[in-house]
Amino acid sequence: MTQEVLSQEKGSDPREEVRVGVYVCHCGLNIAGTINCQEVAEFAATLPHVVLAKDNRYTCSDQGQDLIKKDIKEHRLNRVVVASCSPRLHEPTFRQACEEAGLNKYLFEMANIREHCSWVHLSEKEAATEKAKDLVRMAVAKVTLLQPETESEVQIIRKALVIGGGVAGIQAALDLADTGYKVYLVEREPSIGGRMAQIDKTFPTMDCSICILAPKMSDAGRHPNIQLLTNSEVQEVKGYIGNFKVKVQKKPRFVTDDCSACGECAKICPVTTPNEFDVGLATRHAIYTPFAQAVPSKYIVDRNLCLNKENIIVCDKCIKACERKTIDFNMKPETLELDVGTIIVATGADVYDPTSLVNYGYTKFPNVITSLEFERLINAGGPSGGHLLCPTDMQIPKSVAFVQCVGSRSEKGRLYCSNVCCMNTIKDALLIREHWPETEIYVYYVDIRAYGKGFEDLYKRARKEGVHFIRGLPSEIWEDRKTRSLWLVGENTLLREVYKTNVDMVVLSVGLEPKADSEAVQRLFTLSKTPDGFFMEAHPKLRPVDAPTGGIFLAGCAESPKDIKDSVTQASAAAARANILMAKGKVTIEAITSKLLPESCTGCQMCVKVCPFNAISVNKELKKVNMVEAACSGCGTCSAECPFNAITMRHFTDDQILAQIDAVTEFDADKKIVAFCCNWCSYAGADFAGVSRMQYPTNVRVIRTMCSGRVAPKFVERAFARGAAAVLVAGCHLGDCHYINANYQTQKRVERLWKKMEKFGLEKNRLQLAWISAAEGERFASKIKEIQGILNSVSPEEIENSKKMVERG
Amino acid sequence: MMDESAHPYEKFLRKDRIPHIWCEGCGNGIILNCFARALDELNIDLDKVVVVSGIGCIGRVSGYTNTDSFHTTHGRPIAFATGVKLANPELKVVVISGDGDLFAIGGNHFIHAARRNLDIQVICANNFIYGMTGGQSGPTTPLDVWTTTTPYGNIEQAFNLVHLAAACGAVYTARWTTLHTRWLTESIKKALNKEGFSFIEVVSECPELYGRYNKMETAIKMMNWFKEASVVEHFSDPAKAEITTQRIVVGEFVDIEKPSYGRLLREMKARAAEKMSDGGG
Amino acid sequence: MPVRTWRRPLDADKVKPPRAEVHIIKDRCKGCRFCIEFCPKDVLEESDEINKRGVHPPRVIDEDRCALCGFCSAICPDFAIYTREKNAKEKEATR
Amino acid sequence: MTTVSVQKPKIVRSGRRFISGDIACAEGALAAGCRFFAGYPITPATEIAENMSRRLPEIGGTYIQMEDEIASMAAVIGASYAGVKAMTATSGPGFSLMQENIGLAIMTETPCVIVNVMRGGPSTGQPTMPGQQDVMQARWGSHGDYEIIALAPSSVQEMFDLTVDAFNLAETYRLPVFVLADEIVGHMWERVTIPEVESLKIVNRKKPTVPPGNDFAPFKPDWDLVPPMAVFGEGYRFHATGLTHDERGYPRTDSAEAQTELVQRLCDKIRKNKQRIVRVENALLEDAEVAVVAYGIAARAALSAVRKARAAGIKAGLLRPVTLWPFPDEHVAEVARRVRAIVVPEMNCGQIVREVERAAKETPVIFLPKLGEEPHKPDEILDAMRGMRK
Repeated sequence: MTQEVLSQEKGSDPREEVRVGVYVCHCGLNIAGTINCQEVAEFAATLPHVVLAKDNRYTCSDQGQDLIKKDIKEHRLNRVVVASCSPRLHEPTFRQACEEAGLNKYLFEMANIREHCSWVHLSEKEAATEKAKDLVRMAVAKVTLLQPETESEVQIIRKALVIGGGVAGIQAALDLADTGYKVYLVEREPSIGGRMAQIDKTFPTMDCSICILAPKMSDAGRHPNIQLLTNSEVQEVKGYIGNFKVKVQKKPRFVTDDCSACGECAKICPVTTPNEFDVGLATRHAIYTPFAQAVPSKYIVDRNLCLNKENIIVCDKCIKACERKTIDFNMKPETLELDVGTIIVATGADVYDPTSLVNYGYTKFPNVITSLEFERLINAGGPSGGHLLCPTDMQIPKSVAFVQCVGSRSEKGRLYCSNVCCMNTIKDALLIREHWPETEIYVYYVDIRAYGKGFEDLYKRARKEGVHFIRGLPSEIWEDRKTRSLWLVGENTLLREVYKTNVDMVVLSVGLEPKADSEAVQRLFTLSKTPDGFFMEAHPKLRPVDAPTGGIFLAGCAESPKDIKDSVTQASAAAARANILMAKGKVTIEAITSKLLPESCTGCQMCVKVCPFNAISVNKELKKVNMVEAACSGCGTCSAECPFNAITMRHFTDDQILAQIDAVTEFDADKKIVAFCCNWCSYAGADFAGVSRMQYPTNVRVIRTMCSGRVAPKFVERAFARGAAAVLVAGCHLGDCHYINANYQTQKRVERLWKKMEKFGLEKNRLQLAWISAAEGERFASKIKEIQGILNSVSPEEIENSKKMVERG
Repeated sequence: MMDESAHPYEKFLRKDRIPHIWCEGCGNGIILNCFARALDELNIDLDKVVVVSGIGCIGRVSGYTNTDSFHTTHGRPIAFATGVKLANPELKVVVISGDGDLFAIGGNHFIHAARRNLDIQVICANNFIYGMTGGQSGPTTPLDVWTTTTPYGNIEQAFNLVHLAAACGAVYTARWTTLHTRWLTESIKKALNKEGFSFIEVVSECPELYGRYNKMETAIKMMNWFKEASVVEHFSDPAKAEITTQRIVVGEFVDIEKPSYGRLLREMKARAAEKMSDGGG
Repeated sequence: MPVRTWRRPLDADKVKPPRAEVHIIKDRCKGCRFCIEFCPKDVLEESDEINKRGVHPPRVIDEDRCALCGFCSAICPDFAIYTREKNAKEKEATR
Repeated sequence: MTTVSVQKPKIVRSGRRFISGDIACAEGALAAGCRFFAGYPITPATEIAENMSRRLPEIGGTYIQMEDEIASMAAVIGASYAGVKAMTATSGPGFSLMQENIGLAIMTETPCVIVNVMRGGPSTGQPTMPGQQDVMQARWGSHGDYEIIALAPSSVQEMFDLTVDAFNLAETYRLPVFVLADEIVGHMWERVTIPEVESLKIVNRKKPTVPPGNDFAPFKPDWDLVPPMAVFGEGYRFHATGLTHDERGYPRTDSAEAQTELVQRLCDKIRKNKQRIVRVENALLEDAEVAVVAYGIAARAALSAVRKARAAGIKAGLLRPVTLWPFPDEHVAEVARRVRAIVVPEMNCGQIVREVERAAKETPVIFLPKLGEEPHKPDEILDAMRGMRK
């Protein structure tokens, strides 16, 4: 939107009087059930600059929005406040409404009286209503100071990066490539294919997994728009939506692309190790290809296993065996720098390792296998040529027991349901039936979850075909020394009787868990995690494939355990979302960036030191700094750092935040907790507490900043000066900051304040610092309770002293 | 277990001459070993191989190979080899000699044979010193090191042999250490099949007279020096491949095609013969 | 794909690498220890016997460890050691 | 063996031809079967190289100009070991550079021919002027003890004939053989008769009689003290070295016996065959009272001096050593017994004269030195003879 247009906008003229309209939303009974919305509206009407205040059932509804638009026109409103849910949910909605009514969308503010009030104080109606008033007061105080802003536009690079070459990654890459975008598909393993390549058959349709995957793999392999980067890992991600700079390290294969995969090299390779792809059931050599259908179809040398260490070739058998002379032990890792506009994270999941569940005897008893091992055993291309063999005697088992929920839905493993194990077991049971009808099959389960299309039929079929389903997991499994057969003991919870069954083979139906290194991936892409450890979506309902960071999307089991169909669905969805950005070719960035006031800048360079994005540089001759707005991501830590108030943060100016603080502390300051919460983690965490209806004391007032790094010491001091009982500064966990490392500045500043408080003999625990992730609603709630506990011991004198501290500086 | 004749490379050696005179851990033995292996893998007719050597420890090598062989005067093996090769082009003539022999007293012959692109293979055992005479400094002695004639540290710049060879026009040039036996063997094989002048420098350990005086008392220590210091950089700029005590760049540096002296000589003879049969001349 | 590889692979017998014979020609050894130092499988150690050259030739610790890479013979300056596939001779004969 | 190619037509341009000594030398080499020439330009021998560079390729031989005379000599030895008759041609300075490898040729018993077209020395001296100053260098030039063969042509015809002989001797006795010409003989143009190849006596080195195998010893001599010569590429896989060696060619650096056995044989194979090797030419010696002993170009002036003397009534005669080495001392001694005195004109300050004096015992020897542009004038020699009367 150009400057000219803007100047006609309402509120753009500083001389014109401020006219605020306030709308209090009932949200059905979500809010109105606890808060007296009418009372809040009436209260709002009494606030300065407020020309009208209304309450209605659903402000977010079309009527609700139309009302706002109408009022803006009729009552010449130039500021709007909506008191309803979290801005993280509906701010965009209302901003758009304002814009449609010709009001600059940055002249809109929300009061979060649902997640932060009605839902978390269900039983304290009055207190909640009072709190709601405070929240509205704060919103109005801020909105009157808001300024119209222009959003800057950034170009979106029309290239995509897909991390992870499992079926999800492959699908996403193919979709984007077919749309016409250049796609980099990065896979850590030597071949794409992922888990699906290991599986024998897929449920519920029972088609051969590799048969349907292989064509997709080779499509991805030879697609002109896809650059396959196998045996590669992302090392560094810089930049922002539309303009990511990604460093990918391509680890050496030690075999050139001329490899024809003839396999002569592996034949004579003198060293062997259990093959990961066959879960250790088969052997591979130091030079190998993970599996027959691998893409790219090239061999690779495992240098950890190979006899040739360092730069000395001890063994040259493979080199000699290779007719095309493709083996080159001198290959070095290369680092590629990719510029991409969008990123799809499809890093997948790990399979739960049941070794720790000692009562099941995995790794103690050879005939206890995992469901993944089962897949390899039953697979015609597997180590046993598709014959389900008991490892001890290499005979077809006469009886097989499946044990469900191994590592899932249990304190011992993971708390969540792994989603695929029930159907997988049913499928496996039917496979045994099909091949060896004589074999008895028992399935020990807690619940059978056959929720998907065609699942129930499959379940019924299994029952019809005589698979025994026993409700109640075995408490223990042990081996018969002589026969090597296995005993399962447990309670049949339906018949309320103890069972003791003897079988030849036990299959542990293991669950899925987050990749061991998902922490690293999380940091690289500044993602968040849900409590189960999988990556968190921007919104569980409305933006289920977007990551919180703009331009990054999630697909497959990295987001949560899911079956192939769901993975592919989500992959296509993620691709479609990325496509939207790239098709547009540009995106407008929220006008929440730092602005330099050159006249006040002394060139002290404090800001330069703290900026995580190197957006600030020094101008030697002017003795001032320069700010590159495009590079600024808007954490505002520079503004917090500047001793001369020479940097303001658009839409989160000092004045605006101070106004909110003053609003909080206007009445009963000595009973209130002023909480500064960062938009990405802590504020979201508080929202999550609301969504989960976690109850906590009503006297907390949350002030939202984009990053905890924005919280300047003077804010805290102002709160104390105004007699606030306590102050909470909350941000993302160290290392998870959405602005790389800005929250380390937060920590420094708070520590400095603590020292100061100590100097003045103040209760320094009245200032709290907490790292609360978006998933940690519980943590937020308990933190408030904790502070409440502290407050009970805070005396009026203490509070007076703290006022003085600020006066004395 | 003790069946000597069973050693796979026995047939490449003059059995009655083994054990050789070289010291414990001397790299010359490894070079001979790699050479034997190369002959074995190419299975060349040993009757058509001539090994020519000069003076110095490695000069004795010609006495150990089970081929026709000649142990010439100091510095002259390449000149001698020139005569052999031109007189009977069917023969594979390989010169194996030391850095002092080939590049000090024999430097002139080396550069001209390379310039002519004469069809011979030159393998240089570079041990940085004159071993046979007791460890004096030579044309490849690195700066600062101690030898019996540089008691205050060597103040002469060393030859960068691969650079020299490349500059003189060798069509194949490689450098390895005696620890890189596999690569060395491959290079020797390449060289043997190459038309024209090929040169392979083998950085070779002399624990007795180089190592001992430069803080590497044992052959193992020298080998570990090779291990730490060597970096494989195929076809990197030979000019930047000087050997220092910290860094030994190894690899293939040159592998080009260029009409060899032998080929041009054949063609010239043909022209001359024709002219004569036309009754000219 | 990190997996817990605790099982003996089912095809362990099929892909078992050939067994090696390590031959040491003791009296040729000059005791440089290259074969001992650079054996990737640590098959060799210094023996305590003294050969006719007055040095300790290497001795095989465990022949079955040998991967037949042949580096010992490749790096031996004295042609004093070599490896051979067990029963290689017979194989030759039968071929 | 490439020498069979001698039988091919047109290789030798037989008949009467008017050519220079250097050309005649080259033609003689080709006639003798020489098929390899390695050299380095030097006055006054250059024309030999030039001629070889033109003629050898025509008949399948190889000419190469090496980087110096050291290399030339080494290459000649190499070629000879590869079974090809090889030669080089040079003059004083180059001859000096060749000495070390001449020693190698002697030690490794390498048949080859070195032509030294002598010029004025020492050092660079007078490149375009004649001299006979390298006679002793030819005998003793390389270090160590050995016997050698050197021939001294005194005409263009002899440049042809003696070059052929040089190759035959080299092949017979397995050693380097010198042709000690001089600038005048080399540059002089004369009519020569080049015989039909068939009429030429060509000697090729003895081949081993045993097949390749363990009982072959490359340096085991026959009755004539000369070992048969295997060459590279024939399958004998033998070793040769400049070190003192045994019959198998293996170094024997620590044994007095080996040293004695080898070095003594190297000398004896010449000494014991001296009668077969030595050649002289006599003129009017039968009744001579005064004898002139001269070789090379000096011998031509000496001959006319002798004729003049006879005309003047002096009974003079000429003894011309064709082989300077081994020196024909018996011949000199025999003449010395019959004559009153011996005159020795040489283009140097006295080299062969020492050998003459040694052989002549009491018989007085008058030495006529000569340095620079011209050889002796017949009258100078005549005067010397006149001084011998009364």
